[in-house]
Amino acid sequence: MARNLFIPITLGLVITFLIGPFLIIVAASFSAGETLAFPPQGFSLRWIAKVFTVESFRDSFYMSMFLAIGGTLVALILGIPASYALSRYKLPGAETIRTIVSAPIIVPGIIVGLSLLRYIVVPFQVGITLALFLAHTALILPYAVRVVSASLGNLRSDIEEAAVLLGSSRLGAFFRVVLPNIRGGIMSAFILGFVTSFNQVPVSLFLSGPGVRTLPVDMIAYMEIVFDPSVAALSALLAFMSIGIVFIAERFLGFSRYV
Amino acid sequence: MFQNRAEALALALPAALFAAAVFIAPVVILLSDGFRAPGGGWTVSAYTEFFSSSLNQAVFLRTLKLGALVTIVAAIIGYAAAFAIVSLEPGKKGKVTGLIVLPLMISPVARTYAWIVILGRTGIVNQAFQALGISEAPLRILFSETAIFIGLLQLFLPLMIISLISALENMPKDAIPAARVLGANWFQVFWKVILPLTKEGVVIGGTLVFTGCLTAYITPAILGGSKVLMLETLLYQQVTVSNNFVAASVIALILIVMSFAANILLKRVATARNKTRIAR
Amino acid sequence: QEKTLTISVYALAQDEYKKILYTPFEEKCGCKLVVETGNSVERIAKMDANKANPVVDMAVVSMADALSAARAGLIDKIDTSKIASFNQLYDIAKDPNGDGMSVGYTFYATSIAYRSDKMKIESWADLLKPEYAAHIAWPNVTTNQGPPSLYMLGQALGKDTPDLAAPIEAIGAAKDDIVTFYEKSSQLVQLMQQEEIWAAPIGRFTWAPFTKLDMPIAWATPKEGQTGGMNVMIVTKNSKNRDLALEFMDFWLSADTQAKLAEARIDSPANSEANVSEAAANNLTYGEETAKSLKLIPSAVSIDNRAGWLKSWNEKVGQ
Amino acid sequence: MSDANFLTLENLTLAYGDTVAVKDLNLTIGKGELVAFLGPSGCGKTTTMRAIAGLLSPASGHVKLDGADITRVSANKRNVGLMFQSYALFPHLSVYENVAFGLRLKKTPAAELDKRVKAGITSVGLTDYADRKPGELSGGQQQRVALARSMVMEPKVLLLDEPLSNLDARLRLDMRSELQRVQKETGVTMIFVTHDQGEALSLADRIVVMKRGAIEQIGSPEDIYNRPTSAFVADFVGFENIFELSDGRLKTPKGPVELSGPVPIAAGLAWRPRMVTLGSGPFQGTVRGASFAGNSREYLLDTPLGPIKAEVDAALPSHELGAELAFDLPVGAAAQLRTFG
Amino acid sequence: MSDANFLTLENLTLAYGDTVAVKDLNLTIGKGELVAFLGPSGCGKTTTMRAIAGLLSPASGHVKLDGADITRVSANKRNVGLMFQSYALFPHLSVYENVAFGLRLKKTPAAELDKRVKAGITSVGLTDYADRKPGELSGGQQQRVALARSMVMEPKVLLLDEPLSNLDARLRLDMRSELQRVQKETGVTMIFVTHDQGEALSLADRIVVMKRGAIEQIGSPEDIYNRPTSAFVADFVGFENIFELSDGRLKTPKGPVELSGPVPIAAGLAWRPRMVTLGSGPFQGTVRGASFAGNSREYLLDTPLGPIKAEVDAALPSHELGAELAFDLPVGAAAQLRTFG
Ligand SMILES: Nc1ncnc2c1ncn2[C@@H]1O[C@H](COP(=O)(O)OP(=O)(O)OP(=O)(O)O)[C@@H](O)[C@H]1O
Ligand SMILES: Nc1ncnc2c1ncn2[C@@H]1O[C@H](COP(=O)(O)OP(=O)(O)OP(=O)(O)O)[C@@H](O)[C@H]1O
Ligand SMILES: [Mg+2]
Ligand SMILES: [Mg+2]
Repeated sequence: MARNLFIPITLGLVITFLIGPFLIIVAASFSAGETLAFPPQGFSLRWIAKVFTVESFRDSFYMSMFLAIGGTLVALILGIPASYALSRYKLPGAETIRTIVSAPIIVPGIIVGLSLLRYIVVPFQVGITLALFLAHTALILPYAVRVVSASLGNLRSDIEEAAVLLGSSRLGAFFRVVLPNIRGGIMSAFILGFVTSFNQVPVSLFLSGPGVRTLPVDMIAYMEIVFDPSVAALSALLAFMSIGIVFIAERFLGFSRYV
Repeated sequence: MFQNRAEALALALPAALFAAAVFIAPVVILLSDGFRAPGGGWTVSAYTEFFSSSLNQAVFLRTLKLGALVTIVAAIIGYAAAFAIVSLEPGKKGKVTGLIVLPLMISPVARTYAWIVILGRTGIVNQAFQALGISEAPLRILFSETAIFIGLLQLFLPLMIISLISALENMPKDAIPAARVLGANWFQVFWKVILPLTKEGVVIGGTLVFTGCLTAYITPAILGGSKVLMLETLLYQQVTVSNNFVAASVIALILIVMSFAANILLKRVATARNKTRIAR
Repeated sequence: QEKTLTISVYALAQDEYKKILYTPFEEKCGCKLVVETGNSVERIAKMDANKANPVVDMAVVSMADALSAARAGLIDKIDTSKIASFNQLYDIAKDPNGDGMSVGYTFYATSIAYRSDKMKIESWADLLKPEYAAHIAWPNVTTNQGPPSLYMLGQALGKDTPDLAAPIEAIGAAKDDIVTFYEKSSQLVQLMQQEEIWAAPIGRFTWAPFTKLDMPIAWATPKEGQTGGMNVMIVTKNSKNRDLALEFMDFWLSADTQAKLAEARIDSPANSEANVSEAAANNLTYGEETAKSLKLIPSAVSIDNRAGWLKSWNEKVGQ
Repeated sequence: MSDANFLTLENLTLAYGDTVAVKDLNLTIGKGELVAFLGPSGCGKTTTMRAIAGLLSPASGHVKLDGADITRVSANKRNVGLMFQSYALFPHLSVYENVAFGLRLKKTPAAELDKRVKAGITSVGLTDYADRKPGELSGGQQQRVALARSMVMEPKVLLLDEPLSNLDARLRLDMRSELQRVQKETGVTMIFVTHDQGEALSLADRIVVMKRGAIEQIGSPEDIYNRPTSAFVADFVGFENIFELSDGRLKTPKGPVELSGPVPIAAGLAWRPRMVTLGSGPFQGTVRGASFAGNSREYLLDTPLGPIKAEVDAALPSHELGAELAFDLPVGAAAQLRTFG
Repeated sequence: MSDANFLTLENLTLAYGDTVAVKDLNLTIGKGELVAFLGPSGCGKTTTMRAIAGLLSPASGHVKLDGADITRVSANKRNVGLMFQSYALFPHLSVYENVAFGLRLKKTPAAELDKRVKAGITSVGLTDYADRKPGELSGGQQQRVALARSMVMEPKVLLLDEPLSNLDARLRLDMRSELQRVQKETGVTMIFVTHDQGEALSLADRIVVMKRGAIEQIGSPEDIYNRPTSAFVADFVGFENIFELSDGRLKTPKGPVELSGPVPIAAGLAWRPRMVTLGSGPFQGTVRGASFAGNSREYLLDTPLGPIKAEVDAALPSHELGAELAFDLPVGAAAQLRTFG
């Protein structure tokens, strides 16, 4: 039937489009050639091996992971309650609050980096790492609030009342019946937040300091002059790692007891 | 159960205060530079000046056009994909979502290089076109607006899909069947039921994509061969070449206003169909 | 308490720098080296923001950026008497901007890499020949190679005004033919390999990868000569570790360090006594003669005209 | 095709994944007929309706409407209305817009649309609530919005899944006459699910009794209520005293029992409590329970035939628990069951 | 406090924003009592239940339970169970886990929990469905899960909002006895909303009739059904022939009419169709409509008093449309209304 074909065809096309470049990257990671090419020229693991020998990538990788995971978690911790309040209560000024927390996505990153440097880091003598962390958290916050709101908005609220009547506290009801039903939203927020932070370049440009660099900034610097397949290899490794993280997050948010 | 205002504020304020303190305050201070008159006082002359240049006008319009185009196409494809994903069984759903997420982790620079391979004169696309007899000579896709469009779409489509998945997931189960039996074709079901019920998702997704397009720098620069100026390019030039942060803040505010307007417009579009129109 | 020196450098090749420069220096001075990386504009912006309470003691930037930092009052005169190897430097490196506020530590040539089987390059203007234009990439004006290449094109066209009006005009006229105006030199290898382009003006420091391609690619020596750039060292105003910074600069400029950096194919030496193997020299811009022959745009010209170049470039090319 | 087989279900099998909900169902409904679906919870009533509406494609079999095979016609082109058991109101639309939804899609001229929507809203008594969103309505009000929404469309076939279950008796009566009025005016073919005996009796031309995804009996309301043909239907429509027959005698836990009078040839006999003669007769029982139900009193008797339920007029004198009573199961009044089990 | 005022609602006013749904309501319910809320759709039954459960804080007034003022006690600490009209099942949990939800929170030992949950599921006839998610159940099955979920908790007060509306008559009877069994075993105080007269009559100790957010009458089922004290209640419980009295005479559209026999002092009189004597009496009417309803036949008569509805045993010979019939409205049978309007 038409409907049954719709799903595989749509997904096939979309995934091909999205994954196509990724496949080129993966192919290049295993190629023996000096540039990206398709089909790849020969097979070798040297580019993958090279990734692990670049020392500066390692430090900035840890920094980026810390920012992406830590920032996303803090943003979710701040953002989920906010989206809950925004979608469940009739709050005066709800629109204002929504605008404030969503603002960070619409400001060009380079401006964010510069203004934080000038008006937070310098006057308050805030350490660069902390500043980066604050900036990344603020950048992820809109995803946390908006994406989670999107799921909450369609979730009927009587199930929460039912949970409370069955003896759950408000908080308990949230964890037991709201969270499992908005898992998709939280996962989405997590993914979007993580990726945004992990790929963030412009903000981090200005908020890098002596000894503190993020991986994408490092990669861009590296690619400024040479683009050998080691960058492709690094990208591919990161992508696979991200799948792992998504998988872990899914588990973590999965409440497997209930499913 | 949801009547307690203090409770609601207690939940919402931490996030709002956080964003206001570490984000909005410094950005607003920086942006206010664009309104400072040289001798003290305030002025919008920087803005009138910006828009008096025909180059800037053209860049502004082009940026707007490309952003809108990518956003609209992303929304259309995004809905189809998200809808398809949501109707998969749970196990598959996770795997397909994983595939959608995968490309997000690739550095935008690396991705544009991959597009060079794909779209180049000897690239896969041209080979396919020639093999299929669609074109005889290799087409010049690379270093054009088309290339930028493709690159941006691939860059931001996942954001749209992911935002929509979460909105679609909790849609009331019978809403679509109800619209179907009331005579709505799929287009109408989408426009009158799915869109308004997933408003939040498409607004966030649309804003992400649109803003992403406005502030993308590397993809237009590389895939467009720097022949196609965008606002963000001008902003970067002001910062990295001219060191003119005031001019940069002017462009930044224009970009912010554009994003904000897009956000409002998206909300409007998603709600427009549902105004109660009771003839009294 | 261990002394700490904070330096600000380009992001490239940090692993090698660490091995050749940072770690040996730390051992020598018994101090700790903290390294900030980034491109020169951002780093200067940060220095500007922190000027009341400087974080960075010493930085390496481009010649022109050094001049603008000097004009902005961010840096101090360098007490060259404390740099033992100063006198071994090529003359052009000793005080590139003529204000005593910077010392060159490396330079590079910019010329044209081209497919010798497809074309013949004798002049910068050859790139714009109708039969070639559709096969070249030209550096965008915002890149480091942009203005020098335009400068040389201007010389080739015989109209070398500082505003670069003529060469920009010429590029603008050929803009539809020219394949791309590149942002990142790294993409050129890819384009060359895919035969999207046959030629492009590049800095010598990106030359190595081209030689590894399975193609006849040559380094042009146009009749107008080569252009290029120089990177310099500067010392932050109000730095609390002035002496340590000078000690570090001396170490970096020493013939030994410079030779090692050259052998690692990172920086061309500015120290005339640094001896380099032929293989390494081939990949770098080596030797006093070369150094003297490079036609560099004076920093002042560059700074004063940057905004103007950008504006006319945008109008002619970006439309 | 004639009006007699306006809507035909042929060998319809419906499944959710691997769960078969309806198996090999055949049914023919005439134009303008009012048919009630009756059956225990989970027997497949809703499922069948979804298939008629086109929301569920059959695993096998066909749906034919007005002479055309519509099995593969999509839901929006069938001109079949469905009121959902769960209402399925659009949460983002006001009552007015919910009701207007289908008409707007049909591009009904504004004036006519407004007239019909308002008439629809008024007919379900929600005039004052036109601007509310569904979330701000009581359960019964929501149900009425759903009813109005499906009725204003005037489809060829109107499927109503428990349309009145959340309404009070009074309102239910009003809605019933409203349905009858609409039916008379538009001649729409209507299938409805109801659990209310009165509703089925007073509205339906025919009743279809379903059991575990199959049809058990089809007949007029009188047939179904007075002449159930199987023990299942008898039990379902409120016969309490149901016995299997063997060799013309009732099978009881304590052995076969002879009835007074000639016994028909059937698999079983069934009596409603009301059909049991109390106070006289060949049998004897002890009152074990008694309950009052408005106009009548119901007694539970312990008898040699097993427990017997009898109902008598409330006006008659009542019996104490433990009292010994004579009673009869008159053969003439009994429903004759063709199948038992 | 005594068991007689176990649950007290004092001057309760409930509002949704500016919409006042319940106004100044007073009600006292004894321990172990089974009370039915009756009233037209939208009169505030659900709203009142939500307030008792603690889901809605009153605009003013108090809720007292077991001697303590619980107006400000949060819903999860009240030990009040509520079965939602909309079921409110947890979509992500299986039937088993839905039912077990509350017990898990109470840290019920595993073995006991399993026993109680299984017993609960079995009692509503869903043994085979324990592993399904709510989305894979029919409407009636979902309703039963909701019922089981609220019952296994054995709260102090159990509020059931239309618990059986989506069940067939047969199952409804079973569920009714199940409710009675639970009530007897645990002595729980129960308030339920129903639109089914039989349900209210057979289950309730007392019935509370509500009208637009206020209580109209409280009484035993017999009181409510036989002795409504207002025209509203009379109409609501199925009296069809309701007349205002003035000076001992019936007010009719065609002027006052004298009744045979002494007339009591009241604001009005009302007769059920069944109370109308057909075939003899001082009045005359023409048959305008007739309908069959199982055991009885209902006639609509055109009379000088206005339209009159009369019901007679189906066993009696039937009358044709247009026939002229004598009838009487016996004063002795009439319900005497204290208020009219
Ligand atoms: N969330 C709400 N916002 C505004 N008004 C509401 C809301 N919920 C209910 N109401 C209104 O309050 C009144 C009482 O509603 P309630 O749900 O208590 O009625 P009910 O007696 O349960 O009716 P039903 O039998 O139809 O379920 C109704 O008029 C209804 O429209
Ligand atoms: N989405 C589903 N997935 C799996 N099984 C389902 C689904 N929906 C319904 N069923 C099953 O199919 C059978 C028929 O369901 P249906 O909804 O047709 O019953 P129904 O006759 O309408 O019952 P009710 O009177 O309770 O509404 C039931 O046993 C039910 O559990
Ligand atoms: Mg059903
Ligand atoms: Mg209700």
